[in-house]
Amino acid sequence: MADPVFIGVAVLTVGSAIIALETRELIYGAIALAISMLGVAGFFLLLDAPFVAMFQIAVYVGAVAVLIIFTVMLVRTQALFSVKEDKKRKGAGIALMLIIMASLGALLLASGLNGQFGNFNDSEAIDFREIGEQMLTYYAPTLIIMALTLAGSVIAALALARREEVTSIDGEGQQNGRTD
Amino acid sequence: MSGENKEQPKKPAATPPKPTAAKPPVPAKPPAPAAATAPQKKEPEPPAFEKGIADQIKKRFGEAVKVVFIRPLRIKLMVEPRDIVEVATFLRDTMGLDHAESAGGTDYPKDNQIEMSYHLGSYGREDLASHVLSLSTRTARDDARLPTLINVYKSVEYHERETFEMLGIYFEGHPRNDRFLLPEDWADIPPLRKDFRIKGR
Amino acid sequence: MASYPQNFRFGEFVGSILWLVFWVLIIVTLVGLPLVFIVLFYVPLPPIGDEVLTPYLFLTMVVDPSRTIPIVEHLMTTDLFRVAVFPGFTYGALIGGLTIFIERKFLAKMQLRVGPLYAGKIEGIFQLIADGLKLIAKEIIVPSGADKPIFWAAPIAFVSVSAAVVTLIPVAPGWVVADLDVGLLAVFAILGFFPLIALLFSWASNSKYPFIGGLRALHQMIAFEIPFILSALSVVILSGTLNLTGVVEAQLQSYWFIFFVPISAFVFYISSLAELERIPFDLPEAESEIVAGWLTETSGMIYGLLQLGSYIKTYALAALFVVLFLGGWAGPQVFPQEFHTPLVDISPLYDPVAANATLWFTLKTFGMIMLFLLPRGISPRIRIDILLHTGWYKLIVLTFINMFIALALIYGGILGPGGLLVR
Amino acid sequence: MTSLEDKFEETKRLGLQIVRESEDERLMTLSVGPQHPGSGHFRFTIKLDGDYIVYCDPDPGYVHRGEEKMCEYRNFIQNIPHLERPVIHDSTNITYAYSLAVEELVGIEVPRRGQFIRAIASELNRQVYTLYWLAIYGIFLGHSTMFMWPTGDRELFIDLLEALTGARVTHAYNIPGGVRNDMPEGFRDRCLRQVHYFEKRLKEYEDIFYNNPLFRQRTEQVGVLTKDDAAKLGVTGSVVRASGIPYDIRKAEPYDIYNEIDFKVQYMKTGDSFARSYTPFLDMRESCHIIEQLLDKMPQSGEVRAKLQPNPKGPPGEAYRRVESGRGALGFHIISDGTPKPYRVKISVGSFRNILALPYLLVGQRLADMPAIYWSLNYWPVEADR
Amino acid sequence: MTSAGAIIKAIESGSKHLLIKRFTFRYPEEKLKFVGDGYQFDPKKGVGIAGYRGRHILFHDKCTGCQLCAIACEGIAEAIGMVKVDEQWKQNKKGIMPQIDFGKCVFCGLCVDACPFYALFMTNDYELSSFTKEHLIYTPAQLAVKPKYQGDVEIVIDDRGATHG
Amino acid sequence: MAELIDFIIVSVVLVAIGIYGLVVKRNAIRMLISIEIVANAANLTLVAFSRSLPNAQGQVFALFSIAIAAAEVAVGLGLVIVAYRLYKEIDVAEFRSMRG
Repeated sequence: MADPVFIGVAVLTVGSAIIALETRELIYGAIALAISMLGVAGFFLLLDAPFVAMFQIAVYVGAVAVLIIFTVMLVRTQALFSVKEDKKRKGAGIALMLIIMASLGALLLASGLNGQFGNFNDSEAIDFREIGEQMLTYYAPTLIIMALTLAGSVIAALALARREEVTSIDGEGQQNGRTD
Repeated sequence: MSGENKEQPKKPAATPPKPTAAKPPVPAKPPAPAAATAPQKKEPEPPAFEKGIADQIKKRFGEAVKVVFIRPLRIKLMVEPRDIVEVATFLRDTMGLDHAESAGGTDYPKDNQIEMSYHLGSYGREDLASHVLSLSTRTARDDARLPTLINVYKSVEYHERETFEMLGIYFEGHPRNDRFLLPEDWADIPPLRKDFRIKGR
Repeated sequence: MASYPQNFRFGEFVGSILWLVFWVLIIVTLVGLPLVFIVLFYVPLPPIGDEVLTPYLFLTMVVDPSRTIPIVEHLMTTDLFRVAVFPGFTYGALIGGLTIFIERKFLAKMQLRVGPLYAGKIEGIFQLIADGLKLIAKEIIVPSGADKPIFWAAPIAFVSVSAAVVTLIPVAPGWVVADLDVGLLAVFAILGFFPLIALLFSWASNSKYPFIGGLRALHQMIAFEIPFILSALSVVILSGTLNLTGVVEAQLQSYWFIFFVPISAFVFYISSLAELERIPFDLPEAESEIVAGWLTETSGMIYGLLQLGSYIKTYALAALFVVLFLGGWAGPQVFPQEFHTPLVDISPLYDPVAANATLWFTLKTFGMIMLFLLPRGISPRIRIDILLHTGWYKLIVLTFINMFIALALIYGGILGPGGLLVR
Repeated sequence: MTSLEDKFEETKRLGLQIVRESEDERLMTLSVGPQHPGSGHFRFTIKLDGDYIVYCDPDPGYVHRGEEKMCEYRNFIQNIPHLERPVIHDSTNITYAYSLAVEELVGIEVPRRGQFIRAIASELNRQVYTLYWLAIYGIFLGHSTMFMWPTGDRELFIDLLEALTGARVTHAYNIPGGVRNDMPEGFRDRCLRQVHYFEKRLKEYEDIFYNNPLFRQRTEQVGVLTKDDAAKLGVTGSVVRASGIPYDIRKAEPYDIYNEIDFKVQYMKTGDSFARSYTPFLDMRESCHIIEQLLDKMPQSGEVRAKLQPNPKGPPGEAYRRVESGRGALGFHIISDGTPKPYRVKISVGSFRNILALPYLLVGQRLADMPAIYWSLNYWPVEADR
Repeated sequence: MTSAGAIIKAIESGSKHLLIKRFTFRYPEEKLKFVGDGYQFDPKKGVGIAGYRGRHILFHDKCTGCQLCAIACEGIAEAIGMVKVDEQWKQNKKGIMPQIDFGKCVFCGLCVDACPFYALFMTNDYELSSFTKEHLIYTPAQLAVKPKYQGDVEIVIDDRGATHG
Repeated sequence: MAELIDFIIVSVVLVAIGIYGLVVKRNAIRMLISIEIVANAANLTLVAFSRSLPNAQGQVFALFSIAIAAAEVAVGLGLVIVAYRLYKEIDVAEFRSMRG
């Protein structure tokens, strides 16, 4: 636990995740989400998975955050600022969160995962070529289904967001096309 | 261009300079035939083509249309406000005068009237291309109202709006009788009326 | 017509200046000098060789050229030097600044003008410095209703993200800040930040024109990102690696990739123009339609930072083109192996290979930058629907064609391991 | 929305309902106002649905100075210097029409050499205006070279006019009765050399601008004004010639010397932005030929100005004379009551007539087409406001 | 591929100019040469003599103080006012001469046309800027000074393009 | 050097935060953000285990998961836009007529 980089990234990730949910303005929430995703990408780098990390940055910051921010901008500010949540519900939520944390944490500590796999330095990092190999051999059908799913969802999003009167490609359409 | 038209252009250069041609050195006091009198009497024999057009209109409307003058390439008609839409429609549909070049008013406080004149031209008829027909009408100064010609000539839309605010003629049926060129906070009388004076003049 | 007050006395004027000088001297001797001495003699610096450096010692060594060499040598091995100076920010910013000057002179020539003329005696070479000083001196106006945190942060983010792209570019063998295995992917991941910044900044400006400009920037960058990535993909296929140094080395072993995949290079060039928002793709800043696009509300140094960022970006993309298609630092050796200067021997610093590589790399990069500048002189702005159509339909098809060419080259045994054209 | 009537009805509906009463939140109102770099001293509000313009409301008047009213306070000669203020880039032509009208009222004839010099000055000034217009058209479409080149070549024509008239832009050269001064020595050779040089330059313009496929993409099939609509809307000048109506005052109603000059009226049939931008270019080429002819046929010596008393007055009456200016027909309707000052001066300018087409052409187009359409209408805000 | 050809033609047309001499003329160092000494008017013939219309020059020995220039300017710019001068001239009994406010003058030259005695002409001098508006009012004494304007740059048009000087 | 358990703990915290957001927030966009946080926590666990056992399948799954998350956000935001257009509101409790 003495790794300052790890602690820094962890604080960044968790802190901005909390900010993403609790900040008053939704646009800051979206930015905080992007920063949180960057933190997760930092974890991936710490875990010697640079390929996944870059993918994470490209998709989450380049696409998901842009999408969310774009939607927030489309929605009128009046609707964004109406905070309608009751105290009781919030308290219950915090309690639930703490219970999940405590129980899962206890479970983890008791499960024997702690220290079992030792330090990461013992084992070799996985080369991203291996990922590519697996994707194109064993997981090839999955990849195709994935691609179809993506295409379907993009078309669905396009169909959802388009207006009837406007016939040509519109803003949201281009937006959603980004997601692959 | 038709043969008739090719002859027309030379006329304006030939006819107006009559007075000066007689006495070039002293143009200040030309007692010569035309200068002092009204223009319509200046030319006893108007050019044939223009006369034909005027006669055609005269034949259709009779006394409702008064021909003020006929000069080479220029005709001026005077009608009553109630007839103007009808005359304009006739001019557009039958005579082929398909657009208005200009429309503007003149204030005549002596007669207590405002004259509104539309200068009509033609893109469609080649023999009329060089002619300008001025369709005028007069309305009272105090309650200046005229029927709009916007449904006959689309091209008068802005000219009428301008005239509304410059001379205060309300055009009945015009979609927007409101501020156009003048500042938004203009609160004086319409500026092109003669009783509006520029400061210091 | 000099205007001065009527009760002006020259004696009083001199007296006041002397009084001022007196007080400045007092304060300097009592406060300034002790502070300077403490700093000079008691602040430790990292050791060079076997002695602990203090600022005073450092100064003495800097004065003596022969003793400066080890300090410089030590500095050049540090990460700070790499990030801040040579392959990193300063190098990029310098080339960016030169780009601005070249752009202005080049366009001026093409348009029968003279361009910058008066700042600096020769052809206005100090115009950039003058403009920078002017921008710094100007007031920064934040529009009312603007989202201040984003408004202030976005220009800085823009510059730092541009600089982050620069860090991934290998300039010479070994001279790269971050030599990642997934270098090319990292470049595209970082380029993905720009639409976000443009969108956020345009939203934060609280004005309609920037917002339309931001949306246009977003659409344009996203429409051209896919052909951008795909055109680089054919290079990856040919070289078999994502590492940019590896890409260059693969080209050193065979020939420049532009000869194999010219269509990809063309698509990459077009997409770079779009990514850089240069004419004919400067729709986000189309001044006759939307004032200045997403830069409308910028003023002073905010504008300066955004411009600096965009020119660093220009350098980065030109350099990326050079790395991917033009063989990086490949070029004949022009520097001699040994290099002796009469006064000071700088041979420990002299690396003929790196110097040669840097020279060729910089030359090629400038050639590419000139190509990026050329359309501005000869082309009008394109319309957004034509642009999107080009991006989504035409360029993607072109890249696929070239990807198949690249695959054919690999599987036909012409390139790749043991290929015909591999030296 | 296809026909003019439909567009007219739609504009009227939107103008009366949406603008005043309810704001549809889908629409974004964009003010292309007087400070906008793409408007000049002119403002129009457009409403955008996505990228499409659904409504446009022009609002001129930012540089209205009441030239017509001012004319009523000055005598016929004193009107000249201030009448060219509305359109200083084409100042010879506006005073040309005024001089023609006053000559008709007062009843004098211009000497033959004076007519030629007038026509030369008018053609040169039309070149100056068209080059300026072309420069702005270039920069509106983001083509900075096309801004610099015409601006530079315009400077040569301005130098020529300066040698002829003594001032760079506000010439005050035409005067009722002729021109103020004779041609200077060597002007003829200089003018011919310049015209030949300029004809060569026009080819380069065509290479870099008009034949550029990107420019064509931006302007072809954009803002199409059909022949019928052009006639109905009464647009003039290059706008109407681009729509297929070969109407040019120089041909239709030749003033002064133009009936002796052999030239063709340049027109195109498509009526889109490209045609509207290309017709002035063809006009420039034709203008070069006209200047050459004028220099050829000009009498070598003679009077250039008819004698006129310093305070001329004509009989009561009215005159309406037109010339072809850079923006189309420019007419002066002068009513005189027999005093040395005009009773009423009505200036009918091409800009004011052309801008009427703007709302009809913009509706249904993209935002990016706005500058391409707006400036192709050959509009000069100051002239329209007068 | 006509469009590709057109683009190549455009590139060629643009880059050709990289070699052509520049057109810009460096104003304060170089000045343009004008036709003649300035706009003059010959009242006998009733025709002007071509020349640049810069600031005026007043010949005190010819001015009669007839005010015709001021009357001509009245409706145009109101820039000319008649002021009393201390000088004694035979032809100028009233001792008044024009004083011109160049902050108002529009340089139309109609005052020169109005002068029947060859007293008021215009010169090539157009560099009239000053820090205050008052300095733009030129008294008769200032108007009598002949300006020192030296312009020697001419436009040269040759095969390689147009250049200044 | 951090160990496997540290990454898992961070992941657990993220999951808890995400679930809290899902439970408490009624704003549709915030709910999407919560879902993204949970998905990321899952990805983190996957990659951590993949690094720990050395096994590439964890990373492959993480990549799939990222792509799916992007698709899901696209559809989700499309729904939000439609709902906003219908109800002028992005509070899920206000989407009354969605029942049945």
